[in-house]
Amino acid sequence: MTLTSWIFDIVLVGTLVWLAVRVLAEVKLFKSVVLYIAFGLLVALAWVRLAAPDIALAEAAIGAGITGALLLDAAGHMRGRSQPYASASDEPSAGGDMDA
Amino acid sequence: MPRVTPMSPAPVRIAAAAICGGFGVLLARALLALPEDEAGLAPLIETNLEASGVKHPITAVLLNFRGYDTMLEIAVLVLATIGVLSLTVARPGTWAPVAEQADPVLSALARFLAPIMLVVAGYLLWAGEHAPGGAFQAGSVIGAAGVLLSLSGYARPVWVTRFALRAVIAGGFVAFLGVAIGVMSAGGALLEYPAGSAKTLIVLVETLLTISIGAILVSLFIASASPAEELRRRMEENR
Amino acid sequence: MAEWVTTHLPALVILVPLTAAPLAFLLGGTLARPIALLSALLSQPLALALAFTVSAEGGVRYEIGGWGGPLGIDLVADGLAATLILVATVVGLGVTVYAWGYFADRERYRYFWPLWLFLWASLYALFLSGDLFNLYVCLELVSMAAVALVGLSLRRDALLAAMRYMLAAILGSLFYLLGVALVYAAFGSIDIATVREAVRADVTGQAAFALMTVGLMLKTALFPLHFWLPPAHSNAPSPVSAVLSALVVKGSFYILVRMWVDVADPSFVPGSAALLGVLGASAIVWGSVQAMRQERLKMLVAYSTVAQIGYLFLLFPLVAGGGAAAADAWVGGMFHAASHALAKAAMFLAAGTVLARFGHDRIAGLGGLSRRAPVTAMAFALAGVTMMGLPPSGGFVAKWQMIRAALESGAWWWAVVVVAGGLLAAVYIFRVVALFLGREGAEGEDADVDAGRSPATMEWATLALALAALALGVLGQPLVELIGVGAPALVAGVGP
Amino acid sequence: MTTFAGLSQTDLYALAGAALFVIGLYGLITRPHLLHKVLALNISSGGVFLVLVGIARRVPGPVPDPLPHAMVLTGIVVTVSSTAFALALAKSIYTETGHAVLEPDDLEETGEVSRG
Repeated sequence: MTLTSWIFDIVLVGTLVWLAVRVLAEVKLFKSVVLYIAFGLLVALAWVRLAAPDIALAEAAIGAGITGALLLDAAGHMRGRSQPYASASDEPSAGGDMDA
Repeated sequence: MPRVTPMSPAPVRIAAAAICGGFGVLLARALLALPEDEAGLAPLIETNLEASGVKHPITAVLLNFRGYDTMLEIAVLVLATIGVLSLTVARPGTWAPVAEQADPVLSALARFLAPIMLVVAGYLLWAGEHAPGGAFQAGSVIGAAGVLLSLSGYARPVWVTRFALRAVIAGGFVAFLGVAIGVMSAGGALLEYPAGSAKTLIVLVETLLTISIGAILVSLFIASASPAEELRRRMEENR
Repeated sequence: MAEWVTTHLPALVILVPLTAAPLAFLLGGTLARPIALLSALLSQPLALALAFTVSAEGGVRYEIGGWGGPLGIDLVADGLAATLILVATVVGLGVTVYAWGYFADRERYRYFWPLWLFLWASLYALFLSGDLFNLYVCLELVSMAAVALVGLSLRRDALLAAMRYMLAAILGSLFYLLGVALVYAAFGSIDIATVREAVRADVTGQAAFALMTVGLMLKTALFPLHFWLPPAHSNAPSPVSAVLSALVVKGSFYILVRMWVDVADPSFVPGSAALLGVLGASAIVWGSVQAMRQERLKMLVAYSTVAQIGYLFLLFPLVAGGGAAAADAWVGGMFHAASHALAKAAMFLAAGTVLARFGHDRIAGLGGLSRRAPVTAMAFALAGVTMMGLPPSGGFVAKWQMIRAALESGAWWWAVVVVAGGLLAAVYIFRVVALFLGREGAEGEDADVDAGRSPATMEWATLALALAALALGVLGQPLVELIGVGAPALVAGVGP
Repeated sequence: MTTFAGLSQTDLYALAGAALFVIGLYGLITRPHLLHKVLALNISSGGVFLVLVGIARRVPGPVPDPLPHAMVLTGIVVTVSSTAFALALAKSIYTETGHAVLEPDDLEETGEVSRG
């Protein structure tokens, strides 16, 4: 195991943790979801690093692909009209009275 | 109008941080205390690989040694789909395509990618016997292809009748169950493949599972993405 | 044929509802109900046969796939598993018969049957599983089916309760799975029999047990992790509430018992038994006090479940010392699980009949129920007898054994908790029963809304379960013996 | 296995898994929005899977232990099922209450938000 691969591992792991924090700290739903999909792709990379190609394949297709699609759909659904909670988060200017 | 705080109040956050910190320390200590180079069950799996009927150890574990886990896991998938259906509308033909007007770029992309993905899935299924791949991976690629198609408006014609839909969802599980019980008539235990036919049966089960996992993942997506208006209308009908 | 059935008995117990479930889903509509009933009826002789086989042979092991643990997955039945399977089978039949009438012509509840059969099958699978990771899959099956059933009515409160339950259940599973991962890392196996031989109290092993325990406590709704239970159990359709309170919480409790009594013993993590006991005692007090304060019958019954779960956890400090006291506590704890399952199912079903008939379950509006719905009121009162632990009910035998165990081991304070819990239960149950026996409620308008007599299947299934709970006290000796068959070394000391 | 500052590659990923697990746990408790809660659980399960695969890597030799890999594959499928169902529930809740939180009544009572 060379120094380069060590640095790669540490950067990968660091990015994963940082992305996880970002996903949950992000106020806007869509941003959270997009960050999560990026997180999923990096996790797939981690599986490759850990010599787990089977899991990497499944993760890329399921974790990032289908879960991502489901999450995007849900985020879109919840951002629709009269959504005070998310709209307050998504639109910094207005409260919940946007479509009153 | 005050903005909504997207976080819990400070006391909750402090308590949560304390709890999480505690678990973090517990976990870290446990992981660092592990003996280096513990073999686990890997040697045992290696020894029995020959008898499993396949050459790829992960496939051997999933489809033979611990095939029962896999069977129950397909049941989890079926259950989740029934759960999603129970929340949405399962009337025949009421599922609108997710995109009302398909984006031309997206649909061109889907038309281009979907066949390739099917080929990839076929390859993964075939490779699973001796290399990374197998029903899960192949099924999820089919699922992803289906999601792509449904996003570009191609999925609707698939869901013709309610029975066809249910058959697609439960079919893979029922077939797996059928094989699991069927081999009992040959004198073995549940899921005990008769000597010599293990490989054939595993390939059969894997093929069924690939189709079924793919179909379930697509229907999970389509069913859960069914329009909110439908749900709302149904709520009102029930009042 | 008979020989074939005997050979495959543990597998067949699971396979009957597991096959019926997808069939009920596939064929749907009018066929779902008969399929469920057929499955329920087939399960009865199979569960009985399993209990007899376990008694005769001291335990049963079935190697799925013919591999045998630790490579493959084994189904294992000892007295404990056979007892819980028997209980699940009886409660399951009662609930199925009840639901036959309850969901008679409600198209939108058509998913009840496949979900319920899946839940039933996964409970059997859980009780029989001899593998820690397989238990994780079973837990997920149980949770997924249970959550879907809670949300079935699509009412706003039911949806919210289902969501809360779902989040708690997934989190619980993750904690459990993390524990399983550490067990595998530390002891090199996830087969329970192999882990039992290899287990040792090092840092990793203890952390594994701690994580699994937290996850399972969350799933069992042990105070203070019970927050999800009252809304879920009270907002679910009543047959579902019955199953959740009677059986589902016992699924995760069963794994806790396997871990702390069978695989290891409470000394594995110093202080764990006392901690679980204290949480159990707190649950008894907190749940009972909350039950007294409820205005809706189903909420009262749900909080009563929080309290009754507390008794189950007194098992751990009581068996910790081993010997005769542990053997008594073992019988007491498991007997409590059985009698609570029967009685609590009856209570929720009775509440469901009330709700279906009068359109509400406000306790204040249920005065004089014993004249309007005598069978249901009677069933509730009889179930209450078990819940309070009065003789001759099964609840009495359970509490008696626990008190004996506490006194034998010199830990009299647990006996005080048991007695106090019974008194508290008496307060909230007498309050309801007294109303039932009293005059028509003050809320005149409610008396007018009456959908008429409920289907006989509902009323009599409820009464049958309540009577079964009562009968356990008189005719429970075979069950006491079954519980002791192949009992873990810690509690196999001197028989009661 | 080469180590760096006393840590092996296995340890590194397993510890990252532990970190992800608690980050998810923290998010689950503190973020009220249901979508965030579902995301938090997904992150936590990613953490558990990393721990498992990290453990699988401890086997001597280049080929990792296949058993934890099989467990993770099962876990991934279970997770996507429960995510799909949880999201469907969350959307129904949103449709019913206009909010995607567990306690929509509190939001309205405290006057923090008003419905449009």
